Amino acid sequence: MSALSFAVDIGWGTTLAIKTLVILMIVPATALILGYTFLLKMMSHMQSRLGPMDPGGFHGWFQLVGDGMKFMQKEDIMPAEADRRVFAMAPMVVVVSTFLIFLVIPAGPDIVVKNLNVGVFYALAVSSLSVIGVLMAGWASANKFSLLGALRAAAQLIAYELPLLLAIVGVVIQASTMNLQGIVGAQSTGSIFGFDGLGNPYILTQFVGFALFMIAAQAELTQTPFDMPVAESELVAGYMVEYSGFRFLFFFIGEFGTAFAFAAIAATIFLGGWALPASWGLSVGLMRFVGPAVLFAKIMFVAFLMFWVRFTYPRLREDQLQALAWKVLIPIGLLNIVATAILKVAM
Amino acid sequence: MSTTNPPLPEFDIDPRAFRTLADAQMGVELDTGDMILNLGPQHPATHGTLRLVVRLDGERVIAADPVIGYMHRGYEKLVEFRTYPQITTLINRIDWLSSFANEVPFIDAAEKLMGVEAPPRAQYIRTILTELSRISTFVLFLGEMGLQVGALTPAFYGFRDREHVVNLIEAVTGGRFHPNFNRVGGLKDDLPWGWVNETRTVLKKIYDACDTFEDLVAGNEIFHARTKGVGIIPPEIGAAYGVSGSNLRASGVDWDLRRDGAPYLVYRDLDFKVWTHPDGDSFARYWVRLQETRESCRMVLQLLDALPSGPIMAKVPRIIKVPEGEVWTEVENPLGQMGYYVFSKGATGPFRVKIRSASFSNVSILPWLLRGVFVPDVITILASLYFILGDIDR
Amino acid sequence: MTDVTPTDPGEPQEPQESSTATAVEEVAPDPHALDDAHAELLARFENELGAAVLDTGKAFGMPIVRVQRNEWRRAAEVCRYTLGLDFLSYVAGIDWMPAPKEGGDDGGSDTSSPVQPTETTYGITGSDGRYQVFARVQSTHGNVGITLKVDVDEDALLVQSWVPVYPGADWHERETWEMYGFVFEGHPALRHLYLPTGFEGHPLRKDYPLLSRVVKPWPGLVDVEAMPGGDDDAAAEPAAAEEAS
Amino acid sequence: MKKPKLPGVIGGLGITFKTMLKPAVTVQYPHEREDPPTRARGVIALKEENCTVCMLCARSCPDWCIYIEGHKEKRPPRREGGRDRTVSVLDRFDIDYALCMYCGICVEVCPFDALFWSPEFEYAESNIAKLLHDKRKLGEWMETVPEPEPLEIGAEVKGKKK
Repeated sequence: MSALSFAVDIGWGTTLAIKTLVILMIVPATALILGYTFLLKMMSHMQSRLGPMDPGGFHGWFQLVGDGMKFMQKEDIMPAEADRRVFAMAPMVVVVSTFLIFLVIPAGPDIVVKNLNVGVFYALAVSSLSVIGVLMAGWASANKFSLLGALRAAAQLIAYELPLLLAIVGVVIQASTMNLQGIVGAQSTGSIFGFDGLGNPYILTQFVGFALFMIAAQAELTQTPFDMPVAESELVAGYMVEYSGFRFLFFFIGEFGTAFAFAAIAATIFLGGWALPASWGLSVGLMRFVGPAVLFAKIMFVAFLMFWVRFTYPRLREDQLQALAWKVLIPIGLLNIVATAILKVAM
Repeated sequence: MSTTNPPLPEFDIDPRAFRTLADAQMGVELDTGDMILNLGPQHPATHGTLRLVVRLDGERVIAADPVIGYMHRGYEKLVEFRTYPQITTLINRIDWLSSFANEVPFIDAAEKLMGVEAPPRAQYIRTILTELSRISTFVLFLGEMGLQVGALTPAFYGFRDREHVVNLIEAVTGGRFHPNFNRVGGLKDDLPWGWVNETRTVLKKIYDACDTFEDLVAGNEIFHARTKGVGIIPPEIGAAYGVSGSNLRASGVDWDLRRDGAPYLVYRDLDFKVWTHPDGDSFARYWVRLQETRESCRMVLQLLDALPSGPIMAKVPRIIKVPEGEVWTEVENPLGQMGYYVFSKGATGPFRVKIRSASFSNVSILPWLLRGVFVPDVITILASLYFILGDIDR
Repeated sequence: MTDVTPTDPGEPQEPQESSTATAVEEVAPDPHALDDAHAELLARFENELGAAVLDTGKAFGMPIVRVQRNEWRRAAEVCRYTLGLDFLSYVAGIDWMPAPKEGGDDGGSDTSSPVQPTETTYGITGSDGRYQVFARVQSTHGNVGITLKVDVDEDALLVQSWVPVYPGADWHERETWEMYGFVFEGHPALRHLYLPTGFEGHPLRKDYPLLSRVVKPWPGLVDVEAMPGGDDDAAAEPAAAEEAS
Repeated sequence: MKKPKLPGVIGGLGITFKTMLKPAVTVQYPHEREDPPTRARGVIALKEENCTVCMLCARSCPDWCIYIEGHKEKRPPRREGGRDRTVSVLDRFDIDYALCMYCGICVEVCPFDALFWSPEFEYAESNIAKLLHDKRKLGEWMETVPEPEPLEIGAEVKGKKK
């Protein structure tokens, strides 16, 4: 708890205040970074165009910040027959789940808001909160398109909770702990058949789990090829149709914040999180500074994979999506757990 | 993994009979009310202002009723108040993507009535420009279909590669979208310097673009899952509804007016393959248009090699008076069969012109085609039929 | 069956000045000749329908047949099921009456639009009234096609609908109904296709004015002002006046 | 050279990655310019000396967007001793570009070659009334009219008057 008290001894309350302030700033900042690098620049270069160049001078870095301000001063329209309170609450619920995920993600040896023993379990449980927010948004906007979008989103998010969890169970068995710091430690100290120069990132041994997790995360974030709820060419903007101004900004931050959160979970669990292999012998003090940078690099790599898929593939139909989840991903997930368990015992 | 469409009942048009099938299909005893959903007229999937009133049972369509007329400019009335040169400026606005191809049949009709024959060089340039506008329309379609099914990137590739072709057309005619380059008896001007070599390099780019679309979209398993078995048009029902062009060839009908119909322009001296596909589903329509783009590239190369020299305008009086008579000319436009039935009474303008546009009939099959289909498949079918609103509404 | 090529009754008033461009008709082979496939199709059609065929003609290699009013649907059935013409190209209407001059007879109001001859002439296979419905059906394999015409009684405006034979005719007939006012018996739902629901009047009829041109004065109307009080001789009438007709 | 057929799902990723590395095709308009081909129909320019107010362009314009007013004047005879010539002088020659559809019938129908095409296209206005270009403005466009470009080999070169 007193981890952050370098020179001066600050009380319990202030550390908590600092931590919440950091989290409150991180989520919009990560949404901006992710949105800018991938949605604006990478996507445009993949489509042989330049993307924003003018705003902010160098390569249009100010574009998303400008967008954010634009949304803030835009008029916040609420449809006449909308269910006012539920309509207003919906974006909050969606964004809250993003903030909660960041509580458990470790960025350094002792840089974590709350090092829960059931870290992974908590993160995934909280991430499914957004389903309720999406349903509230879809229902409250009294618009046929948003209703369709919300129902699709509900079916999809629930269907993909299972593969998400099953992908993690393999890792938990191998690391024999659910505490995220523990998993990071296990990966950095572990070794593959005696060679421990690279530690034991679970992406190597748990590759099936990693693929499963990435597919399920893509579906959780309603990104192509699973973006039926927000299918631009069918439902225009799915459950976000009736939102504008500040509330739409919440949805935007929610979307990219969750993308960053899921990338963070994937990086922590499969790529060894903030730690570099123990055999490289870096001191804890140094890791306190290098840790976040390493974590950020790994997150950007995982996010690159996610957005790369998003800008290349067409979209599946929901019945195919459900069939994929129940008939393909979940069986593979179970097999993966059985295999890991057997190997765990045999080793 | 791809679930095919439910077995469609033998052809009939009573949605009431279909309702029981939908319920039995879903095995839902409780009688849920239907939802009427308005797709359009402002909707990203309708290429313009087509409104589709759809009655849904859950996500499944029970009955679809297209409402058109938002873009109706009343061409057949306007045409009766204009002279022949003024009409060519109007009709290339019907199917504005392949606008040069609209002018050709009308000018052909006027020339037949007047007994005038455009010189061979003009015929060759007309065929080249028609095939170029076909390439530009199809390249846009290849990208656009990806967008409707969810992939953002192909649409940008489509527009990027189409830009070269549109620049070529602008270099010759002066207009990117509305060339207005045809005159009764020939063309307004000749090709600018260096145009032929420029066209050869552009055709090389289009050829590579087709390979990109082949890998990125046609080869993609998710695209297969979304389009295979979706919106199957049986050949005889397609013909009965007047569906023409690539949509009918995708249902296995080997019929192309460039080869089969009355000879027009120089298609008789070209050897080209008419591509068909047995399935008749959305994927077949995409695949056929992809092959036809490549075929058009080969045809333009043949035309460029055999381009004769000589005048581009026949001897035609300054004020065109077309003698009395009737004529019907039909051509293979990128969207399908386009035809003009021109009634002339010897004045400087036609007495009446019936404009048969391809998309009008292609879209008229929608009420039959969309029964028992999911909402996302409605968008796939709309995209695969590839209609242009100006063509539907005239 | 009188094989008549389009000759309008009586010469139009001003002699048709033979402009140099029209190739000499006689030397070239008759452009309207039917190739054998179409001729054989026309023959088969005639013996199928027998008395129902009122008149046949040909235009640029395309057979045209005018059938009796009560045989219209049977003609369609013959075409689709016996002759194998499975592709419906279109169904449309025509109003043969010449349009009345806009803005009364003072003329000269708008000389940019063509001046149609004033007396009523009918097309190749003639017509017994002002209105006619014409349609075209083709075969997707034999690449032959035929155009059928039928007269519409001016006061009853009734035509048999083709929808039971060719379902594609549904929209075409709805368009012809709203543009000309012909009622198609047997059509499932005759309602507006292009025009808004409350639209009265039938735009494609010749006597329906093109409003956009009535409202705005024609910019070509103004002429060069004569010299103020000068001795401009009457002959200096602006050359443009008679050239445009 | 049929390369081994990667499953489309993987092949697609390859394409987007390769395109990401290739330079983009965007032309950043205000800074970089891509000038239109010489024949592009951007705006119509008027050469006032050639115009004899014969009204042909105004009459044959399908959109009715050319407004002309002229009057007659006496002019000294070309050769001495000849009769005074009455000449039509142009007072007003407006083209309303809000209505014009750039079909080019007026440029073609003008018997005295007073109207020319210019590829100039940057004359957008914030107020639609300013799209009615008067005689003076149409004269200004004359400098932007390019020389007619040479024709392709095999084309029959007929005299091209400027």
